[in-house]
Amino acid sequence: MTVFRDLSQHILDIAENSVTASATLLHIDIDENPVDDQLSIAIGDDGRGMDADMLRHIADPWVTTRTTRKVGLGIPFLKQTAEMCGGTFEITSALGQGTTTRATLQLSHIDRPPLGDLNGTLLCIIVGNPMIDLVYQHKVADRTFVLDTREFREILGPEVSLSDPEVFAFVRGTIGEGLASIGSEALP
Amino acid sequence: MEDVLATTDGIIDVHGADQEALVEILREVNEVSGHLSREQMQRIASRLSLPLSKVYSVASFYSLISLEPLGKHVVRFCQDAPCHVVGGQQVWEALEHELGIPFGATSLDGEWSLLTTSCIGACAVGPVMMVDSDIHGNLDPQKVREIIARYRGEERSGGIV
Amino acid sequence: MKSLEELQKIKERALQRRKLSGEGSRARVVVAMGTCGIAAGARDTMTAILSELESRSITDVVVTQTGCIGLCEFEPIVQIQVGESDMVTYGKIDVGRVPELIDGHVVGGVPVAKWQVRK
Amino acid sequence: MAYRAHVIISGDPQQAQPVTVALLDEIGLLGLSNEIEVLAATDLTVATPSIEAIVYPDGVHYRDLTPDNARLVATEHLLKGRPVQNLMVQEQAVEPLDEPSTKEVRVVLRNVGVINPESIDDYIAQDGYAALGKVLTEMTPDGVLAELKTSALRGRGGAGFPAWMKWTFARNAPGDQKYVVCNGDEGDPGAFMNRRVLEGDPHSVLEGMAIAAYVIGATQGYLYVRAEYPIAIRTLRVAIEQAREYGLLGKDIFGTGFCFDLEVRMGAGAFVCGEETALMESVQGNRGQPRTRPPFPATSGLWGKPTNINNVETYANVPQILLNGGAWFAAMGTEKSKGTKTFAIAGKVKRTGLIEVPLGITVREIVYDVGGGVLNDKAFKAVQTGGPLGGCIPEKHLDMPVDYESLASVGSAMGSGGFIVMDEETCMVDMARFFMEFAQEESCGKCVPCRVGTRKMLDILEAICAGKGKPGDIEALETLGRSVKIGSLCGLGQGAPNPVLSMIENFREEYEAHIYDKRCPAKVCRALIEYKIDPETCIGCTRCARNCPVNAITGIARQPHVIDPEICIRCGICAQVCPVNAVSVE
Repeated sequence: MTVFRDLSQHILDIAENSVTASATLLHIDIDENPVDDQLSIAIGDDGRGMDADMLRHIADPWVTTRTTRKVGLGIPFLKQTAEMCGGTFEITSALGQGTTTRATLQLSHIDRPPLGDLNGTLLCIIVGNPMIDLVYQHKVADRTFVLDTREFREILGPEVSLSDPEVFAFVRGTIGEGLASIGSEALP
Repeated sequence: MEDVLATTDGIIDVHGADQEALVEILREVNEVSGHLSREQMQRIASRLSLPLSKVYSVASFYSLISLEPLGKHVVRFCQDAPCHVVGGQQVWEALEHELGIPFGATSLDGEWSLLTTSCIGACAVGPVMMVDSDIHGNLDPQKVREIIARYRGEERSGGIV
Repeated sequence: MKSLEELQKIKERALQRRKLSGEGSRARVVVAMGTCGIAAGARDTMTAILSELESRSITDVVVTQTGCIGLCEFEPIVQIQVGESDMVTYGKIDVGRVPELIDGHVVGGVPVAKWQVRK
Repeated sequence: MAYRAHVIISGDPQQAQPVTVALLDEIGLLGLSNEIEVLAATDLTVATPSIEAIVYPDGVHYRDLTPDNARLVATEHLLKGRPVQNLMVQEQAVEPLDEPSTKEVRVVLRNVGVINPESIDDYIAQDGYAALGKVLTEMTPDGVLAELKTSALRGRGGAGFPAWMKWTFARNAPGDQKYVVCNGDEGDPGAFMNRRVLEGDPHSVLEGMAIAAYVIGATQGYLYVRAEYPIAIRTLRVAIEQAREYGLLGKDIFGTGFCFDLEVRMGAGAFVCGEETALMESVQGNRGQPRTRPPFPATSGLWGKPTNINNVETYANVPQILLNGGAWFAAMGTEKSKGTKTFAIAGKVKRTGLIEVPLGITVREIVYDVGGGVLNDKAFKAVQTGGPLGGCIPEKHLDMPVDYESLASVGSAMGSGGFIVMDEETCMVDMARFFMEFAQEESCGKCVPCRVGTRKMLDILEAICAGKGKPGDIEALETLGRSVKIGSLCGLGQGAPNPVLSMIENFREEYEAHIYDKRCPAKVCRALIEYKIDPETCIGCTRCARNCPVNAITGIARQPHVIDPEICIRCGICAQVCPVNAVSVE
């Protein structure tokens, strides 16, 4: 069991990489597929991206672009968890076009951490990074829930920030209802 | 299925959804619904942010927590030395004979589960067994037949015999 | 179901409040969300901060994130800056300590020394 | 409110509970609830294992009560005033519920069966919480430690570690938060003293823990009780609630600023959780697997904080030691093992039940004077002390004093006080197999020597009992036993081989008879015995044939019958039902 207790902490950590890569649009796709018994997670951004050489070593914990400490653990942790649960891990990236991180896990694997507090993760991404838009799609079998913060920004305009208490409560409620409506394992 | 998970959620709320309460939660869920199903374990794992393997490893460690459904009546015969010394063996055989199932099994009609328990502290009146939560002491093959009949009788006439 | 119309009404109310008090953002709260922070529970700290502000209906505080600032040992880390005074860095702010921190520094304006971390 | 009559019900609480409930219900139906008070006092030694009650002031003593006839007593006697004759104990004089035999001295058990366990007033009337008051208002922690050192009280859980030393380690260990834990797991088969103390006098344990908390500087305590003791748990929760109401638990106790609160935590069926570090793992929500030591719990226990863990009986002694002084306690017992110890006598003895005797009493005195001698006056063979991790004491050690050192010197152990008497009809190989099966089943699996070693030893013992023993088995058991003892992390692994090693040492010839002669001297091991019908005495009544569960007996009516050894499962029913004792066992 790695240092993260649920998968939504992994997702938040990978999303932070996109923030540092000064992305403006973030895609998060989750698919809980009981038929194929597979849970797939994809996080794509339009950030700086990486060159081929960097891409080759990115899964090495000692490789990081940050200056504040000598290790980059986010990606290796997700890779370890995915492969520990009979799944796969893959990163594709190109300079200037952004990066996409894909992980799959066996849905019913006994060691698979739960999705956990997905609502909290999405809120932190949305509210904590006003300059980034998030398109979130979550499928459970044949039911889907989509959230696109661009719709919110259109209505709110530049004057009202997403961390305004009433807006925050609205977003939390929307995510909660969405997750419950598709019957996701994640906590509403 | 929904209400089983609802009761599980209720118990988690009482004890708090953190890892320290795992043993208490598992014991109480097992007590309320007779056994611990995979769905209930997954719900507990999800609420406590734990992988299913951790919940399964703790649940399978403790003997009072059953991972399979048990019979309507659960007989737990004390298999420890003090009861053994005063004739536990004959009572053991009488139970298997009377219920028609070996120890550790549940009858096909789901009526009876015949399990063992370690010492329940009633050695002064050994051999001892528990049927559901009632304790019966000073057992011998004859008394076993009477007690089982009473519980069976209870079924047919629906009242206390 | 939450609807976009509802969001529209919330916007108007927020703008209305803005005109009344004419407040810009009075304070900034930054939560360190590096790998080490997340592992130490920074996500729950941040949602707790947002809920605390919501319950006190404080609307003039901006809550944002930052990456790892190198103080991994003190995670979860929260930095608070009120008005023009300098930024104060706090360590080990778990969900339990959020109410007192918000009450003390954000509402009361007085930094809570006992959790302060020398940066 | 003035009651016109009191009914005191006694007997094993787990059996007495349904009777009490039925009686109270009936009294309610009859509208007598405010006239008749029902007290459930737990009885000590259950000489006649029935549920008894005495109605005061009439002094009428009932026995063999069941939920149904208890209702009859309520309507006939309590309402109409006509005692129910056929339920009354014949002699009119009211003899006390339990008469402690001369050798017994009750310290921990003094209130059990005397006070109503669910009334804190009853406990206070027996100068309960006076010790806590004295400690908090007049004594310093060091003063309490000095008193405890004078008393030389040793841990009653089985290890016998001096209590004052354990408390001193926890007191000196640095830590902002410390814990006091009571070990009420009592998984030892044959041990039920903790149950009776928790059910009969819970406050003595709470008071002892509060004193320990004051000494080591803890504010939170946990009572870990096994789930197989539902009544003890309920009684404890009532006691804690009442103690809080009286301000004896919680904040600012006795106005001294000392705060201490308690929570009950339940086990879930794992003997190994009686081991202190496994217990802590269980409280923290994990598998009950012991931790490596050091660090010891006193420095790093629950959630890594300094923790003091003692047995129920150890804590229950503390209040009286502080009230009567350490010297009073040290006056009892032997030079190294001071004070009294509870023992649960079970097995082939006339008077089974719970006793409390000064340490240093001899085995013979316990078996014959207090225990009333071997059942049906059969020949004494041995006593198992220390439960599945202890050893057996044969006849030649009957006059040995019972204390920590002496028991250890003969390869046995004090344990929590289990005392199982075995007579000539007990087979020492079968018993060893039985204890090994228990230890193997309860092994938590963490250490390979214990997990695999106990399995190997059990296989050998089962083979011997099944008549498949082979030369070298005894030596194999001895070498395996030593490696399991050395290689195991906790008391379970270190103790599991003790029973078989001590039985080999004292009854080697029985093992040899099983292996070489394929004979079970005590006629217990099924594969090694044969049931035969003596043609002379058999009168051909066919009763044995009719009762045989596997139809192994053939014969025509009024002709001698024959048992087919191939089919016979040696259950012994034919011998039981034969009117002329024609069935013999070789």
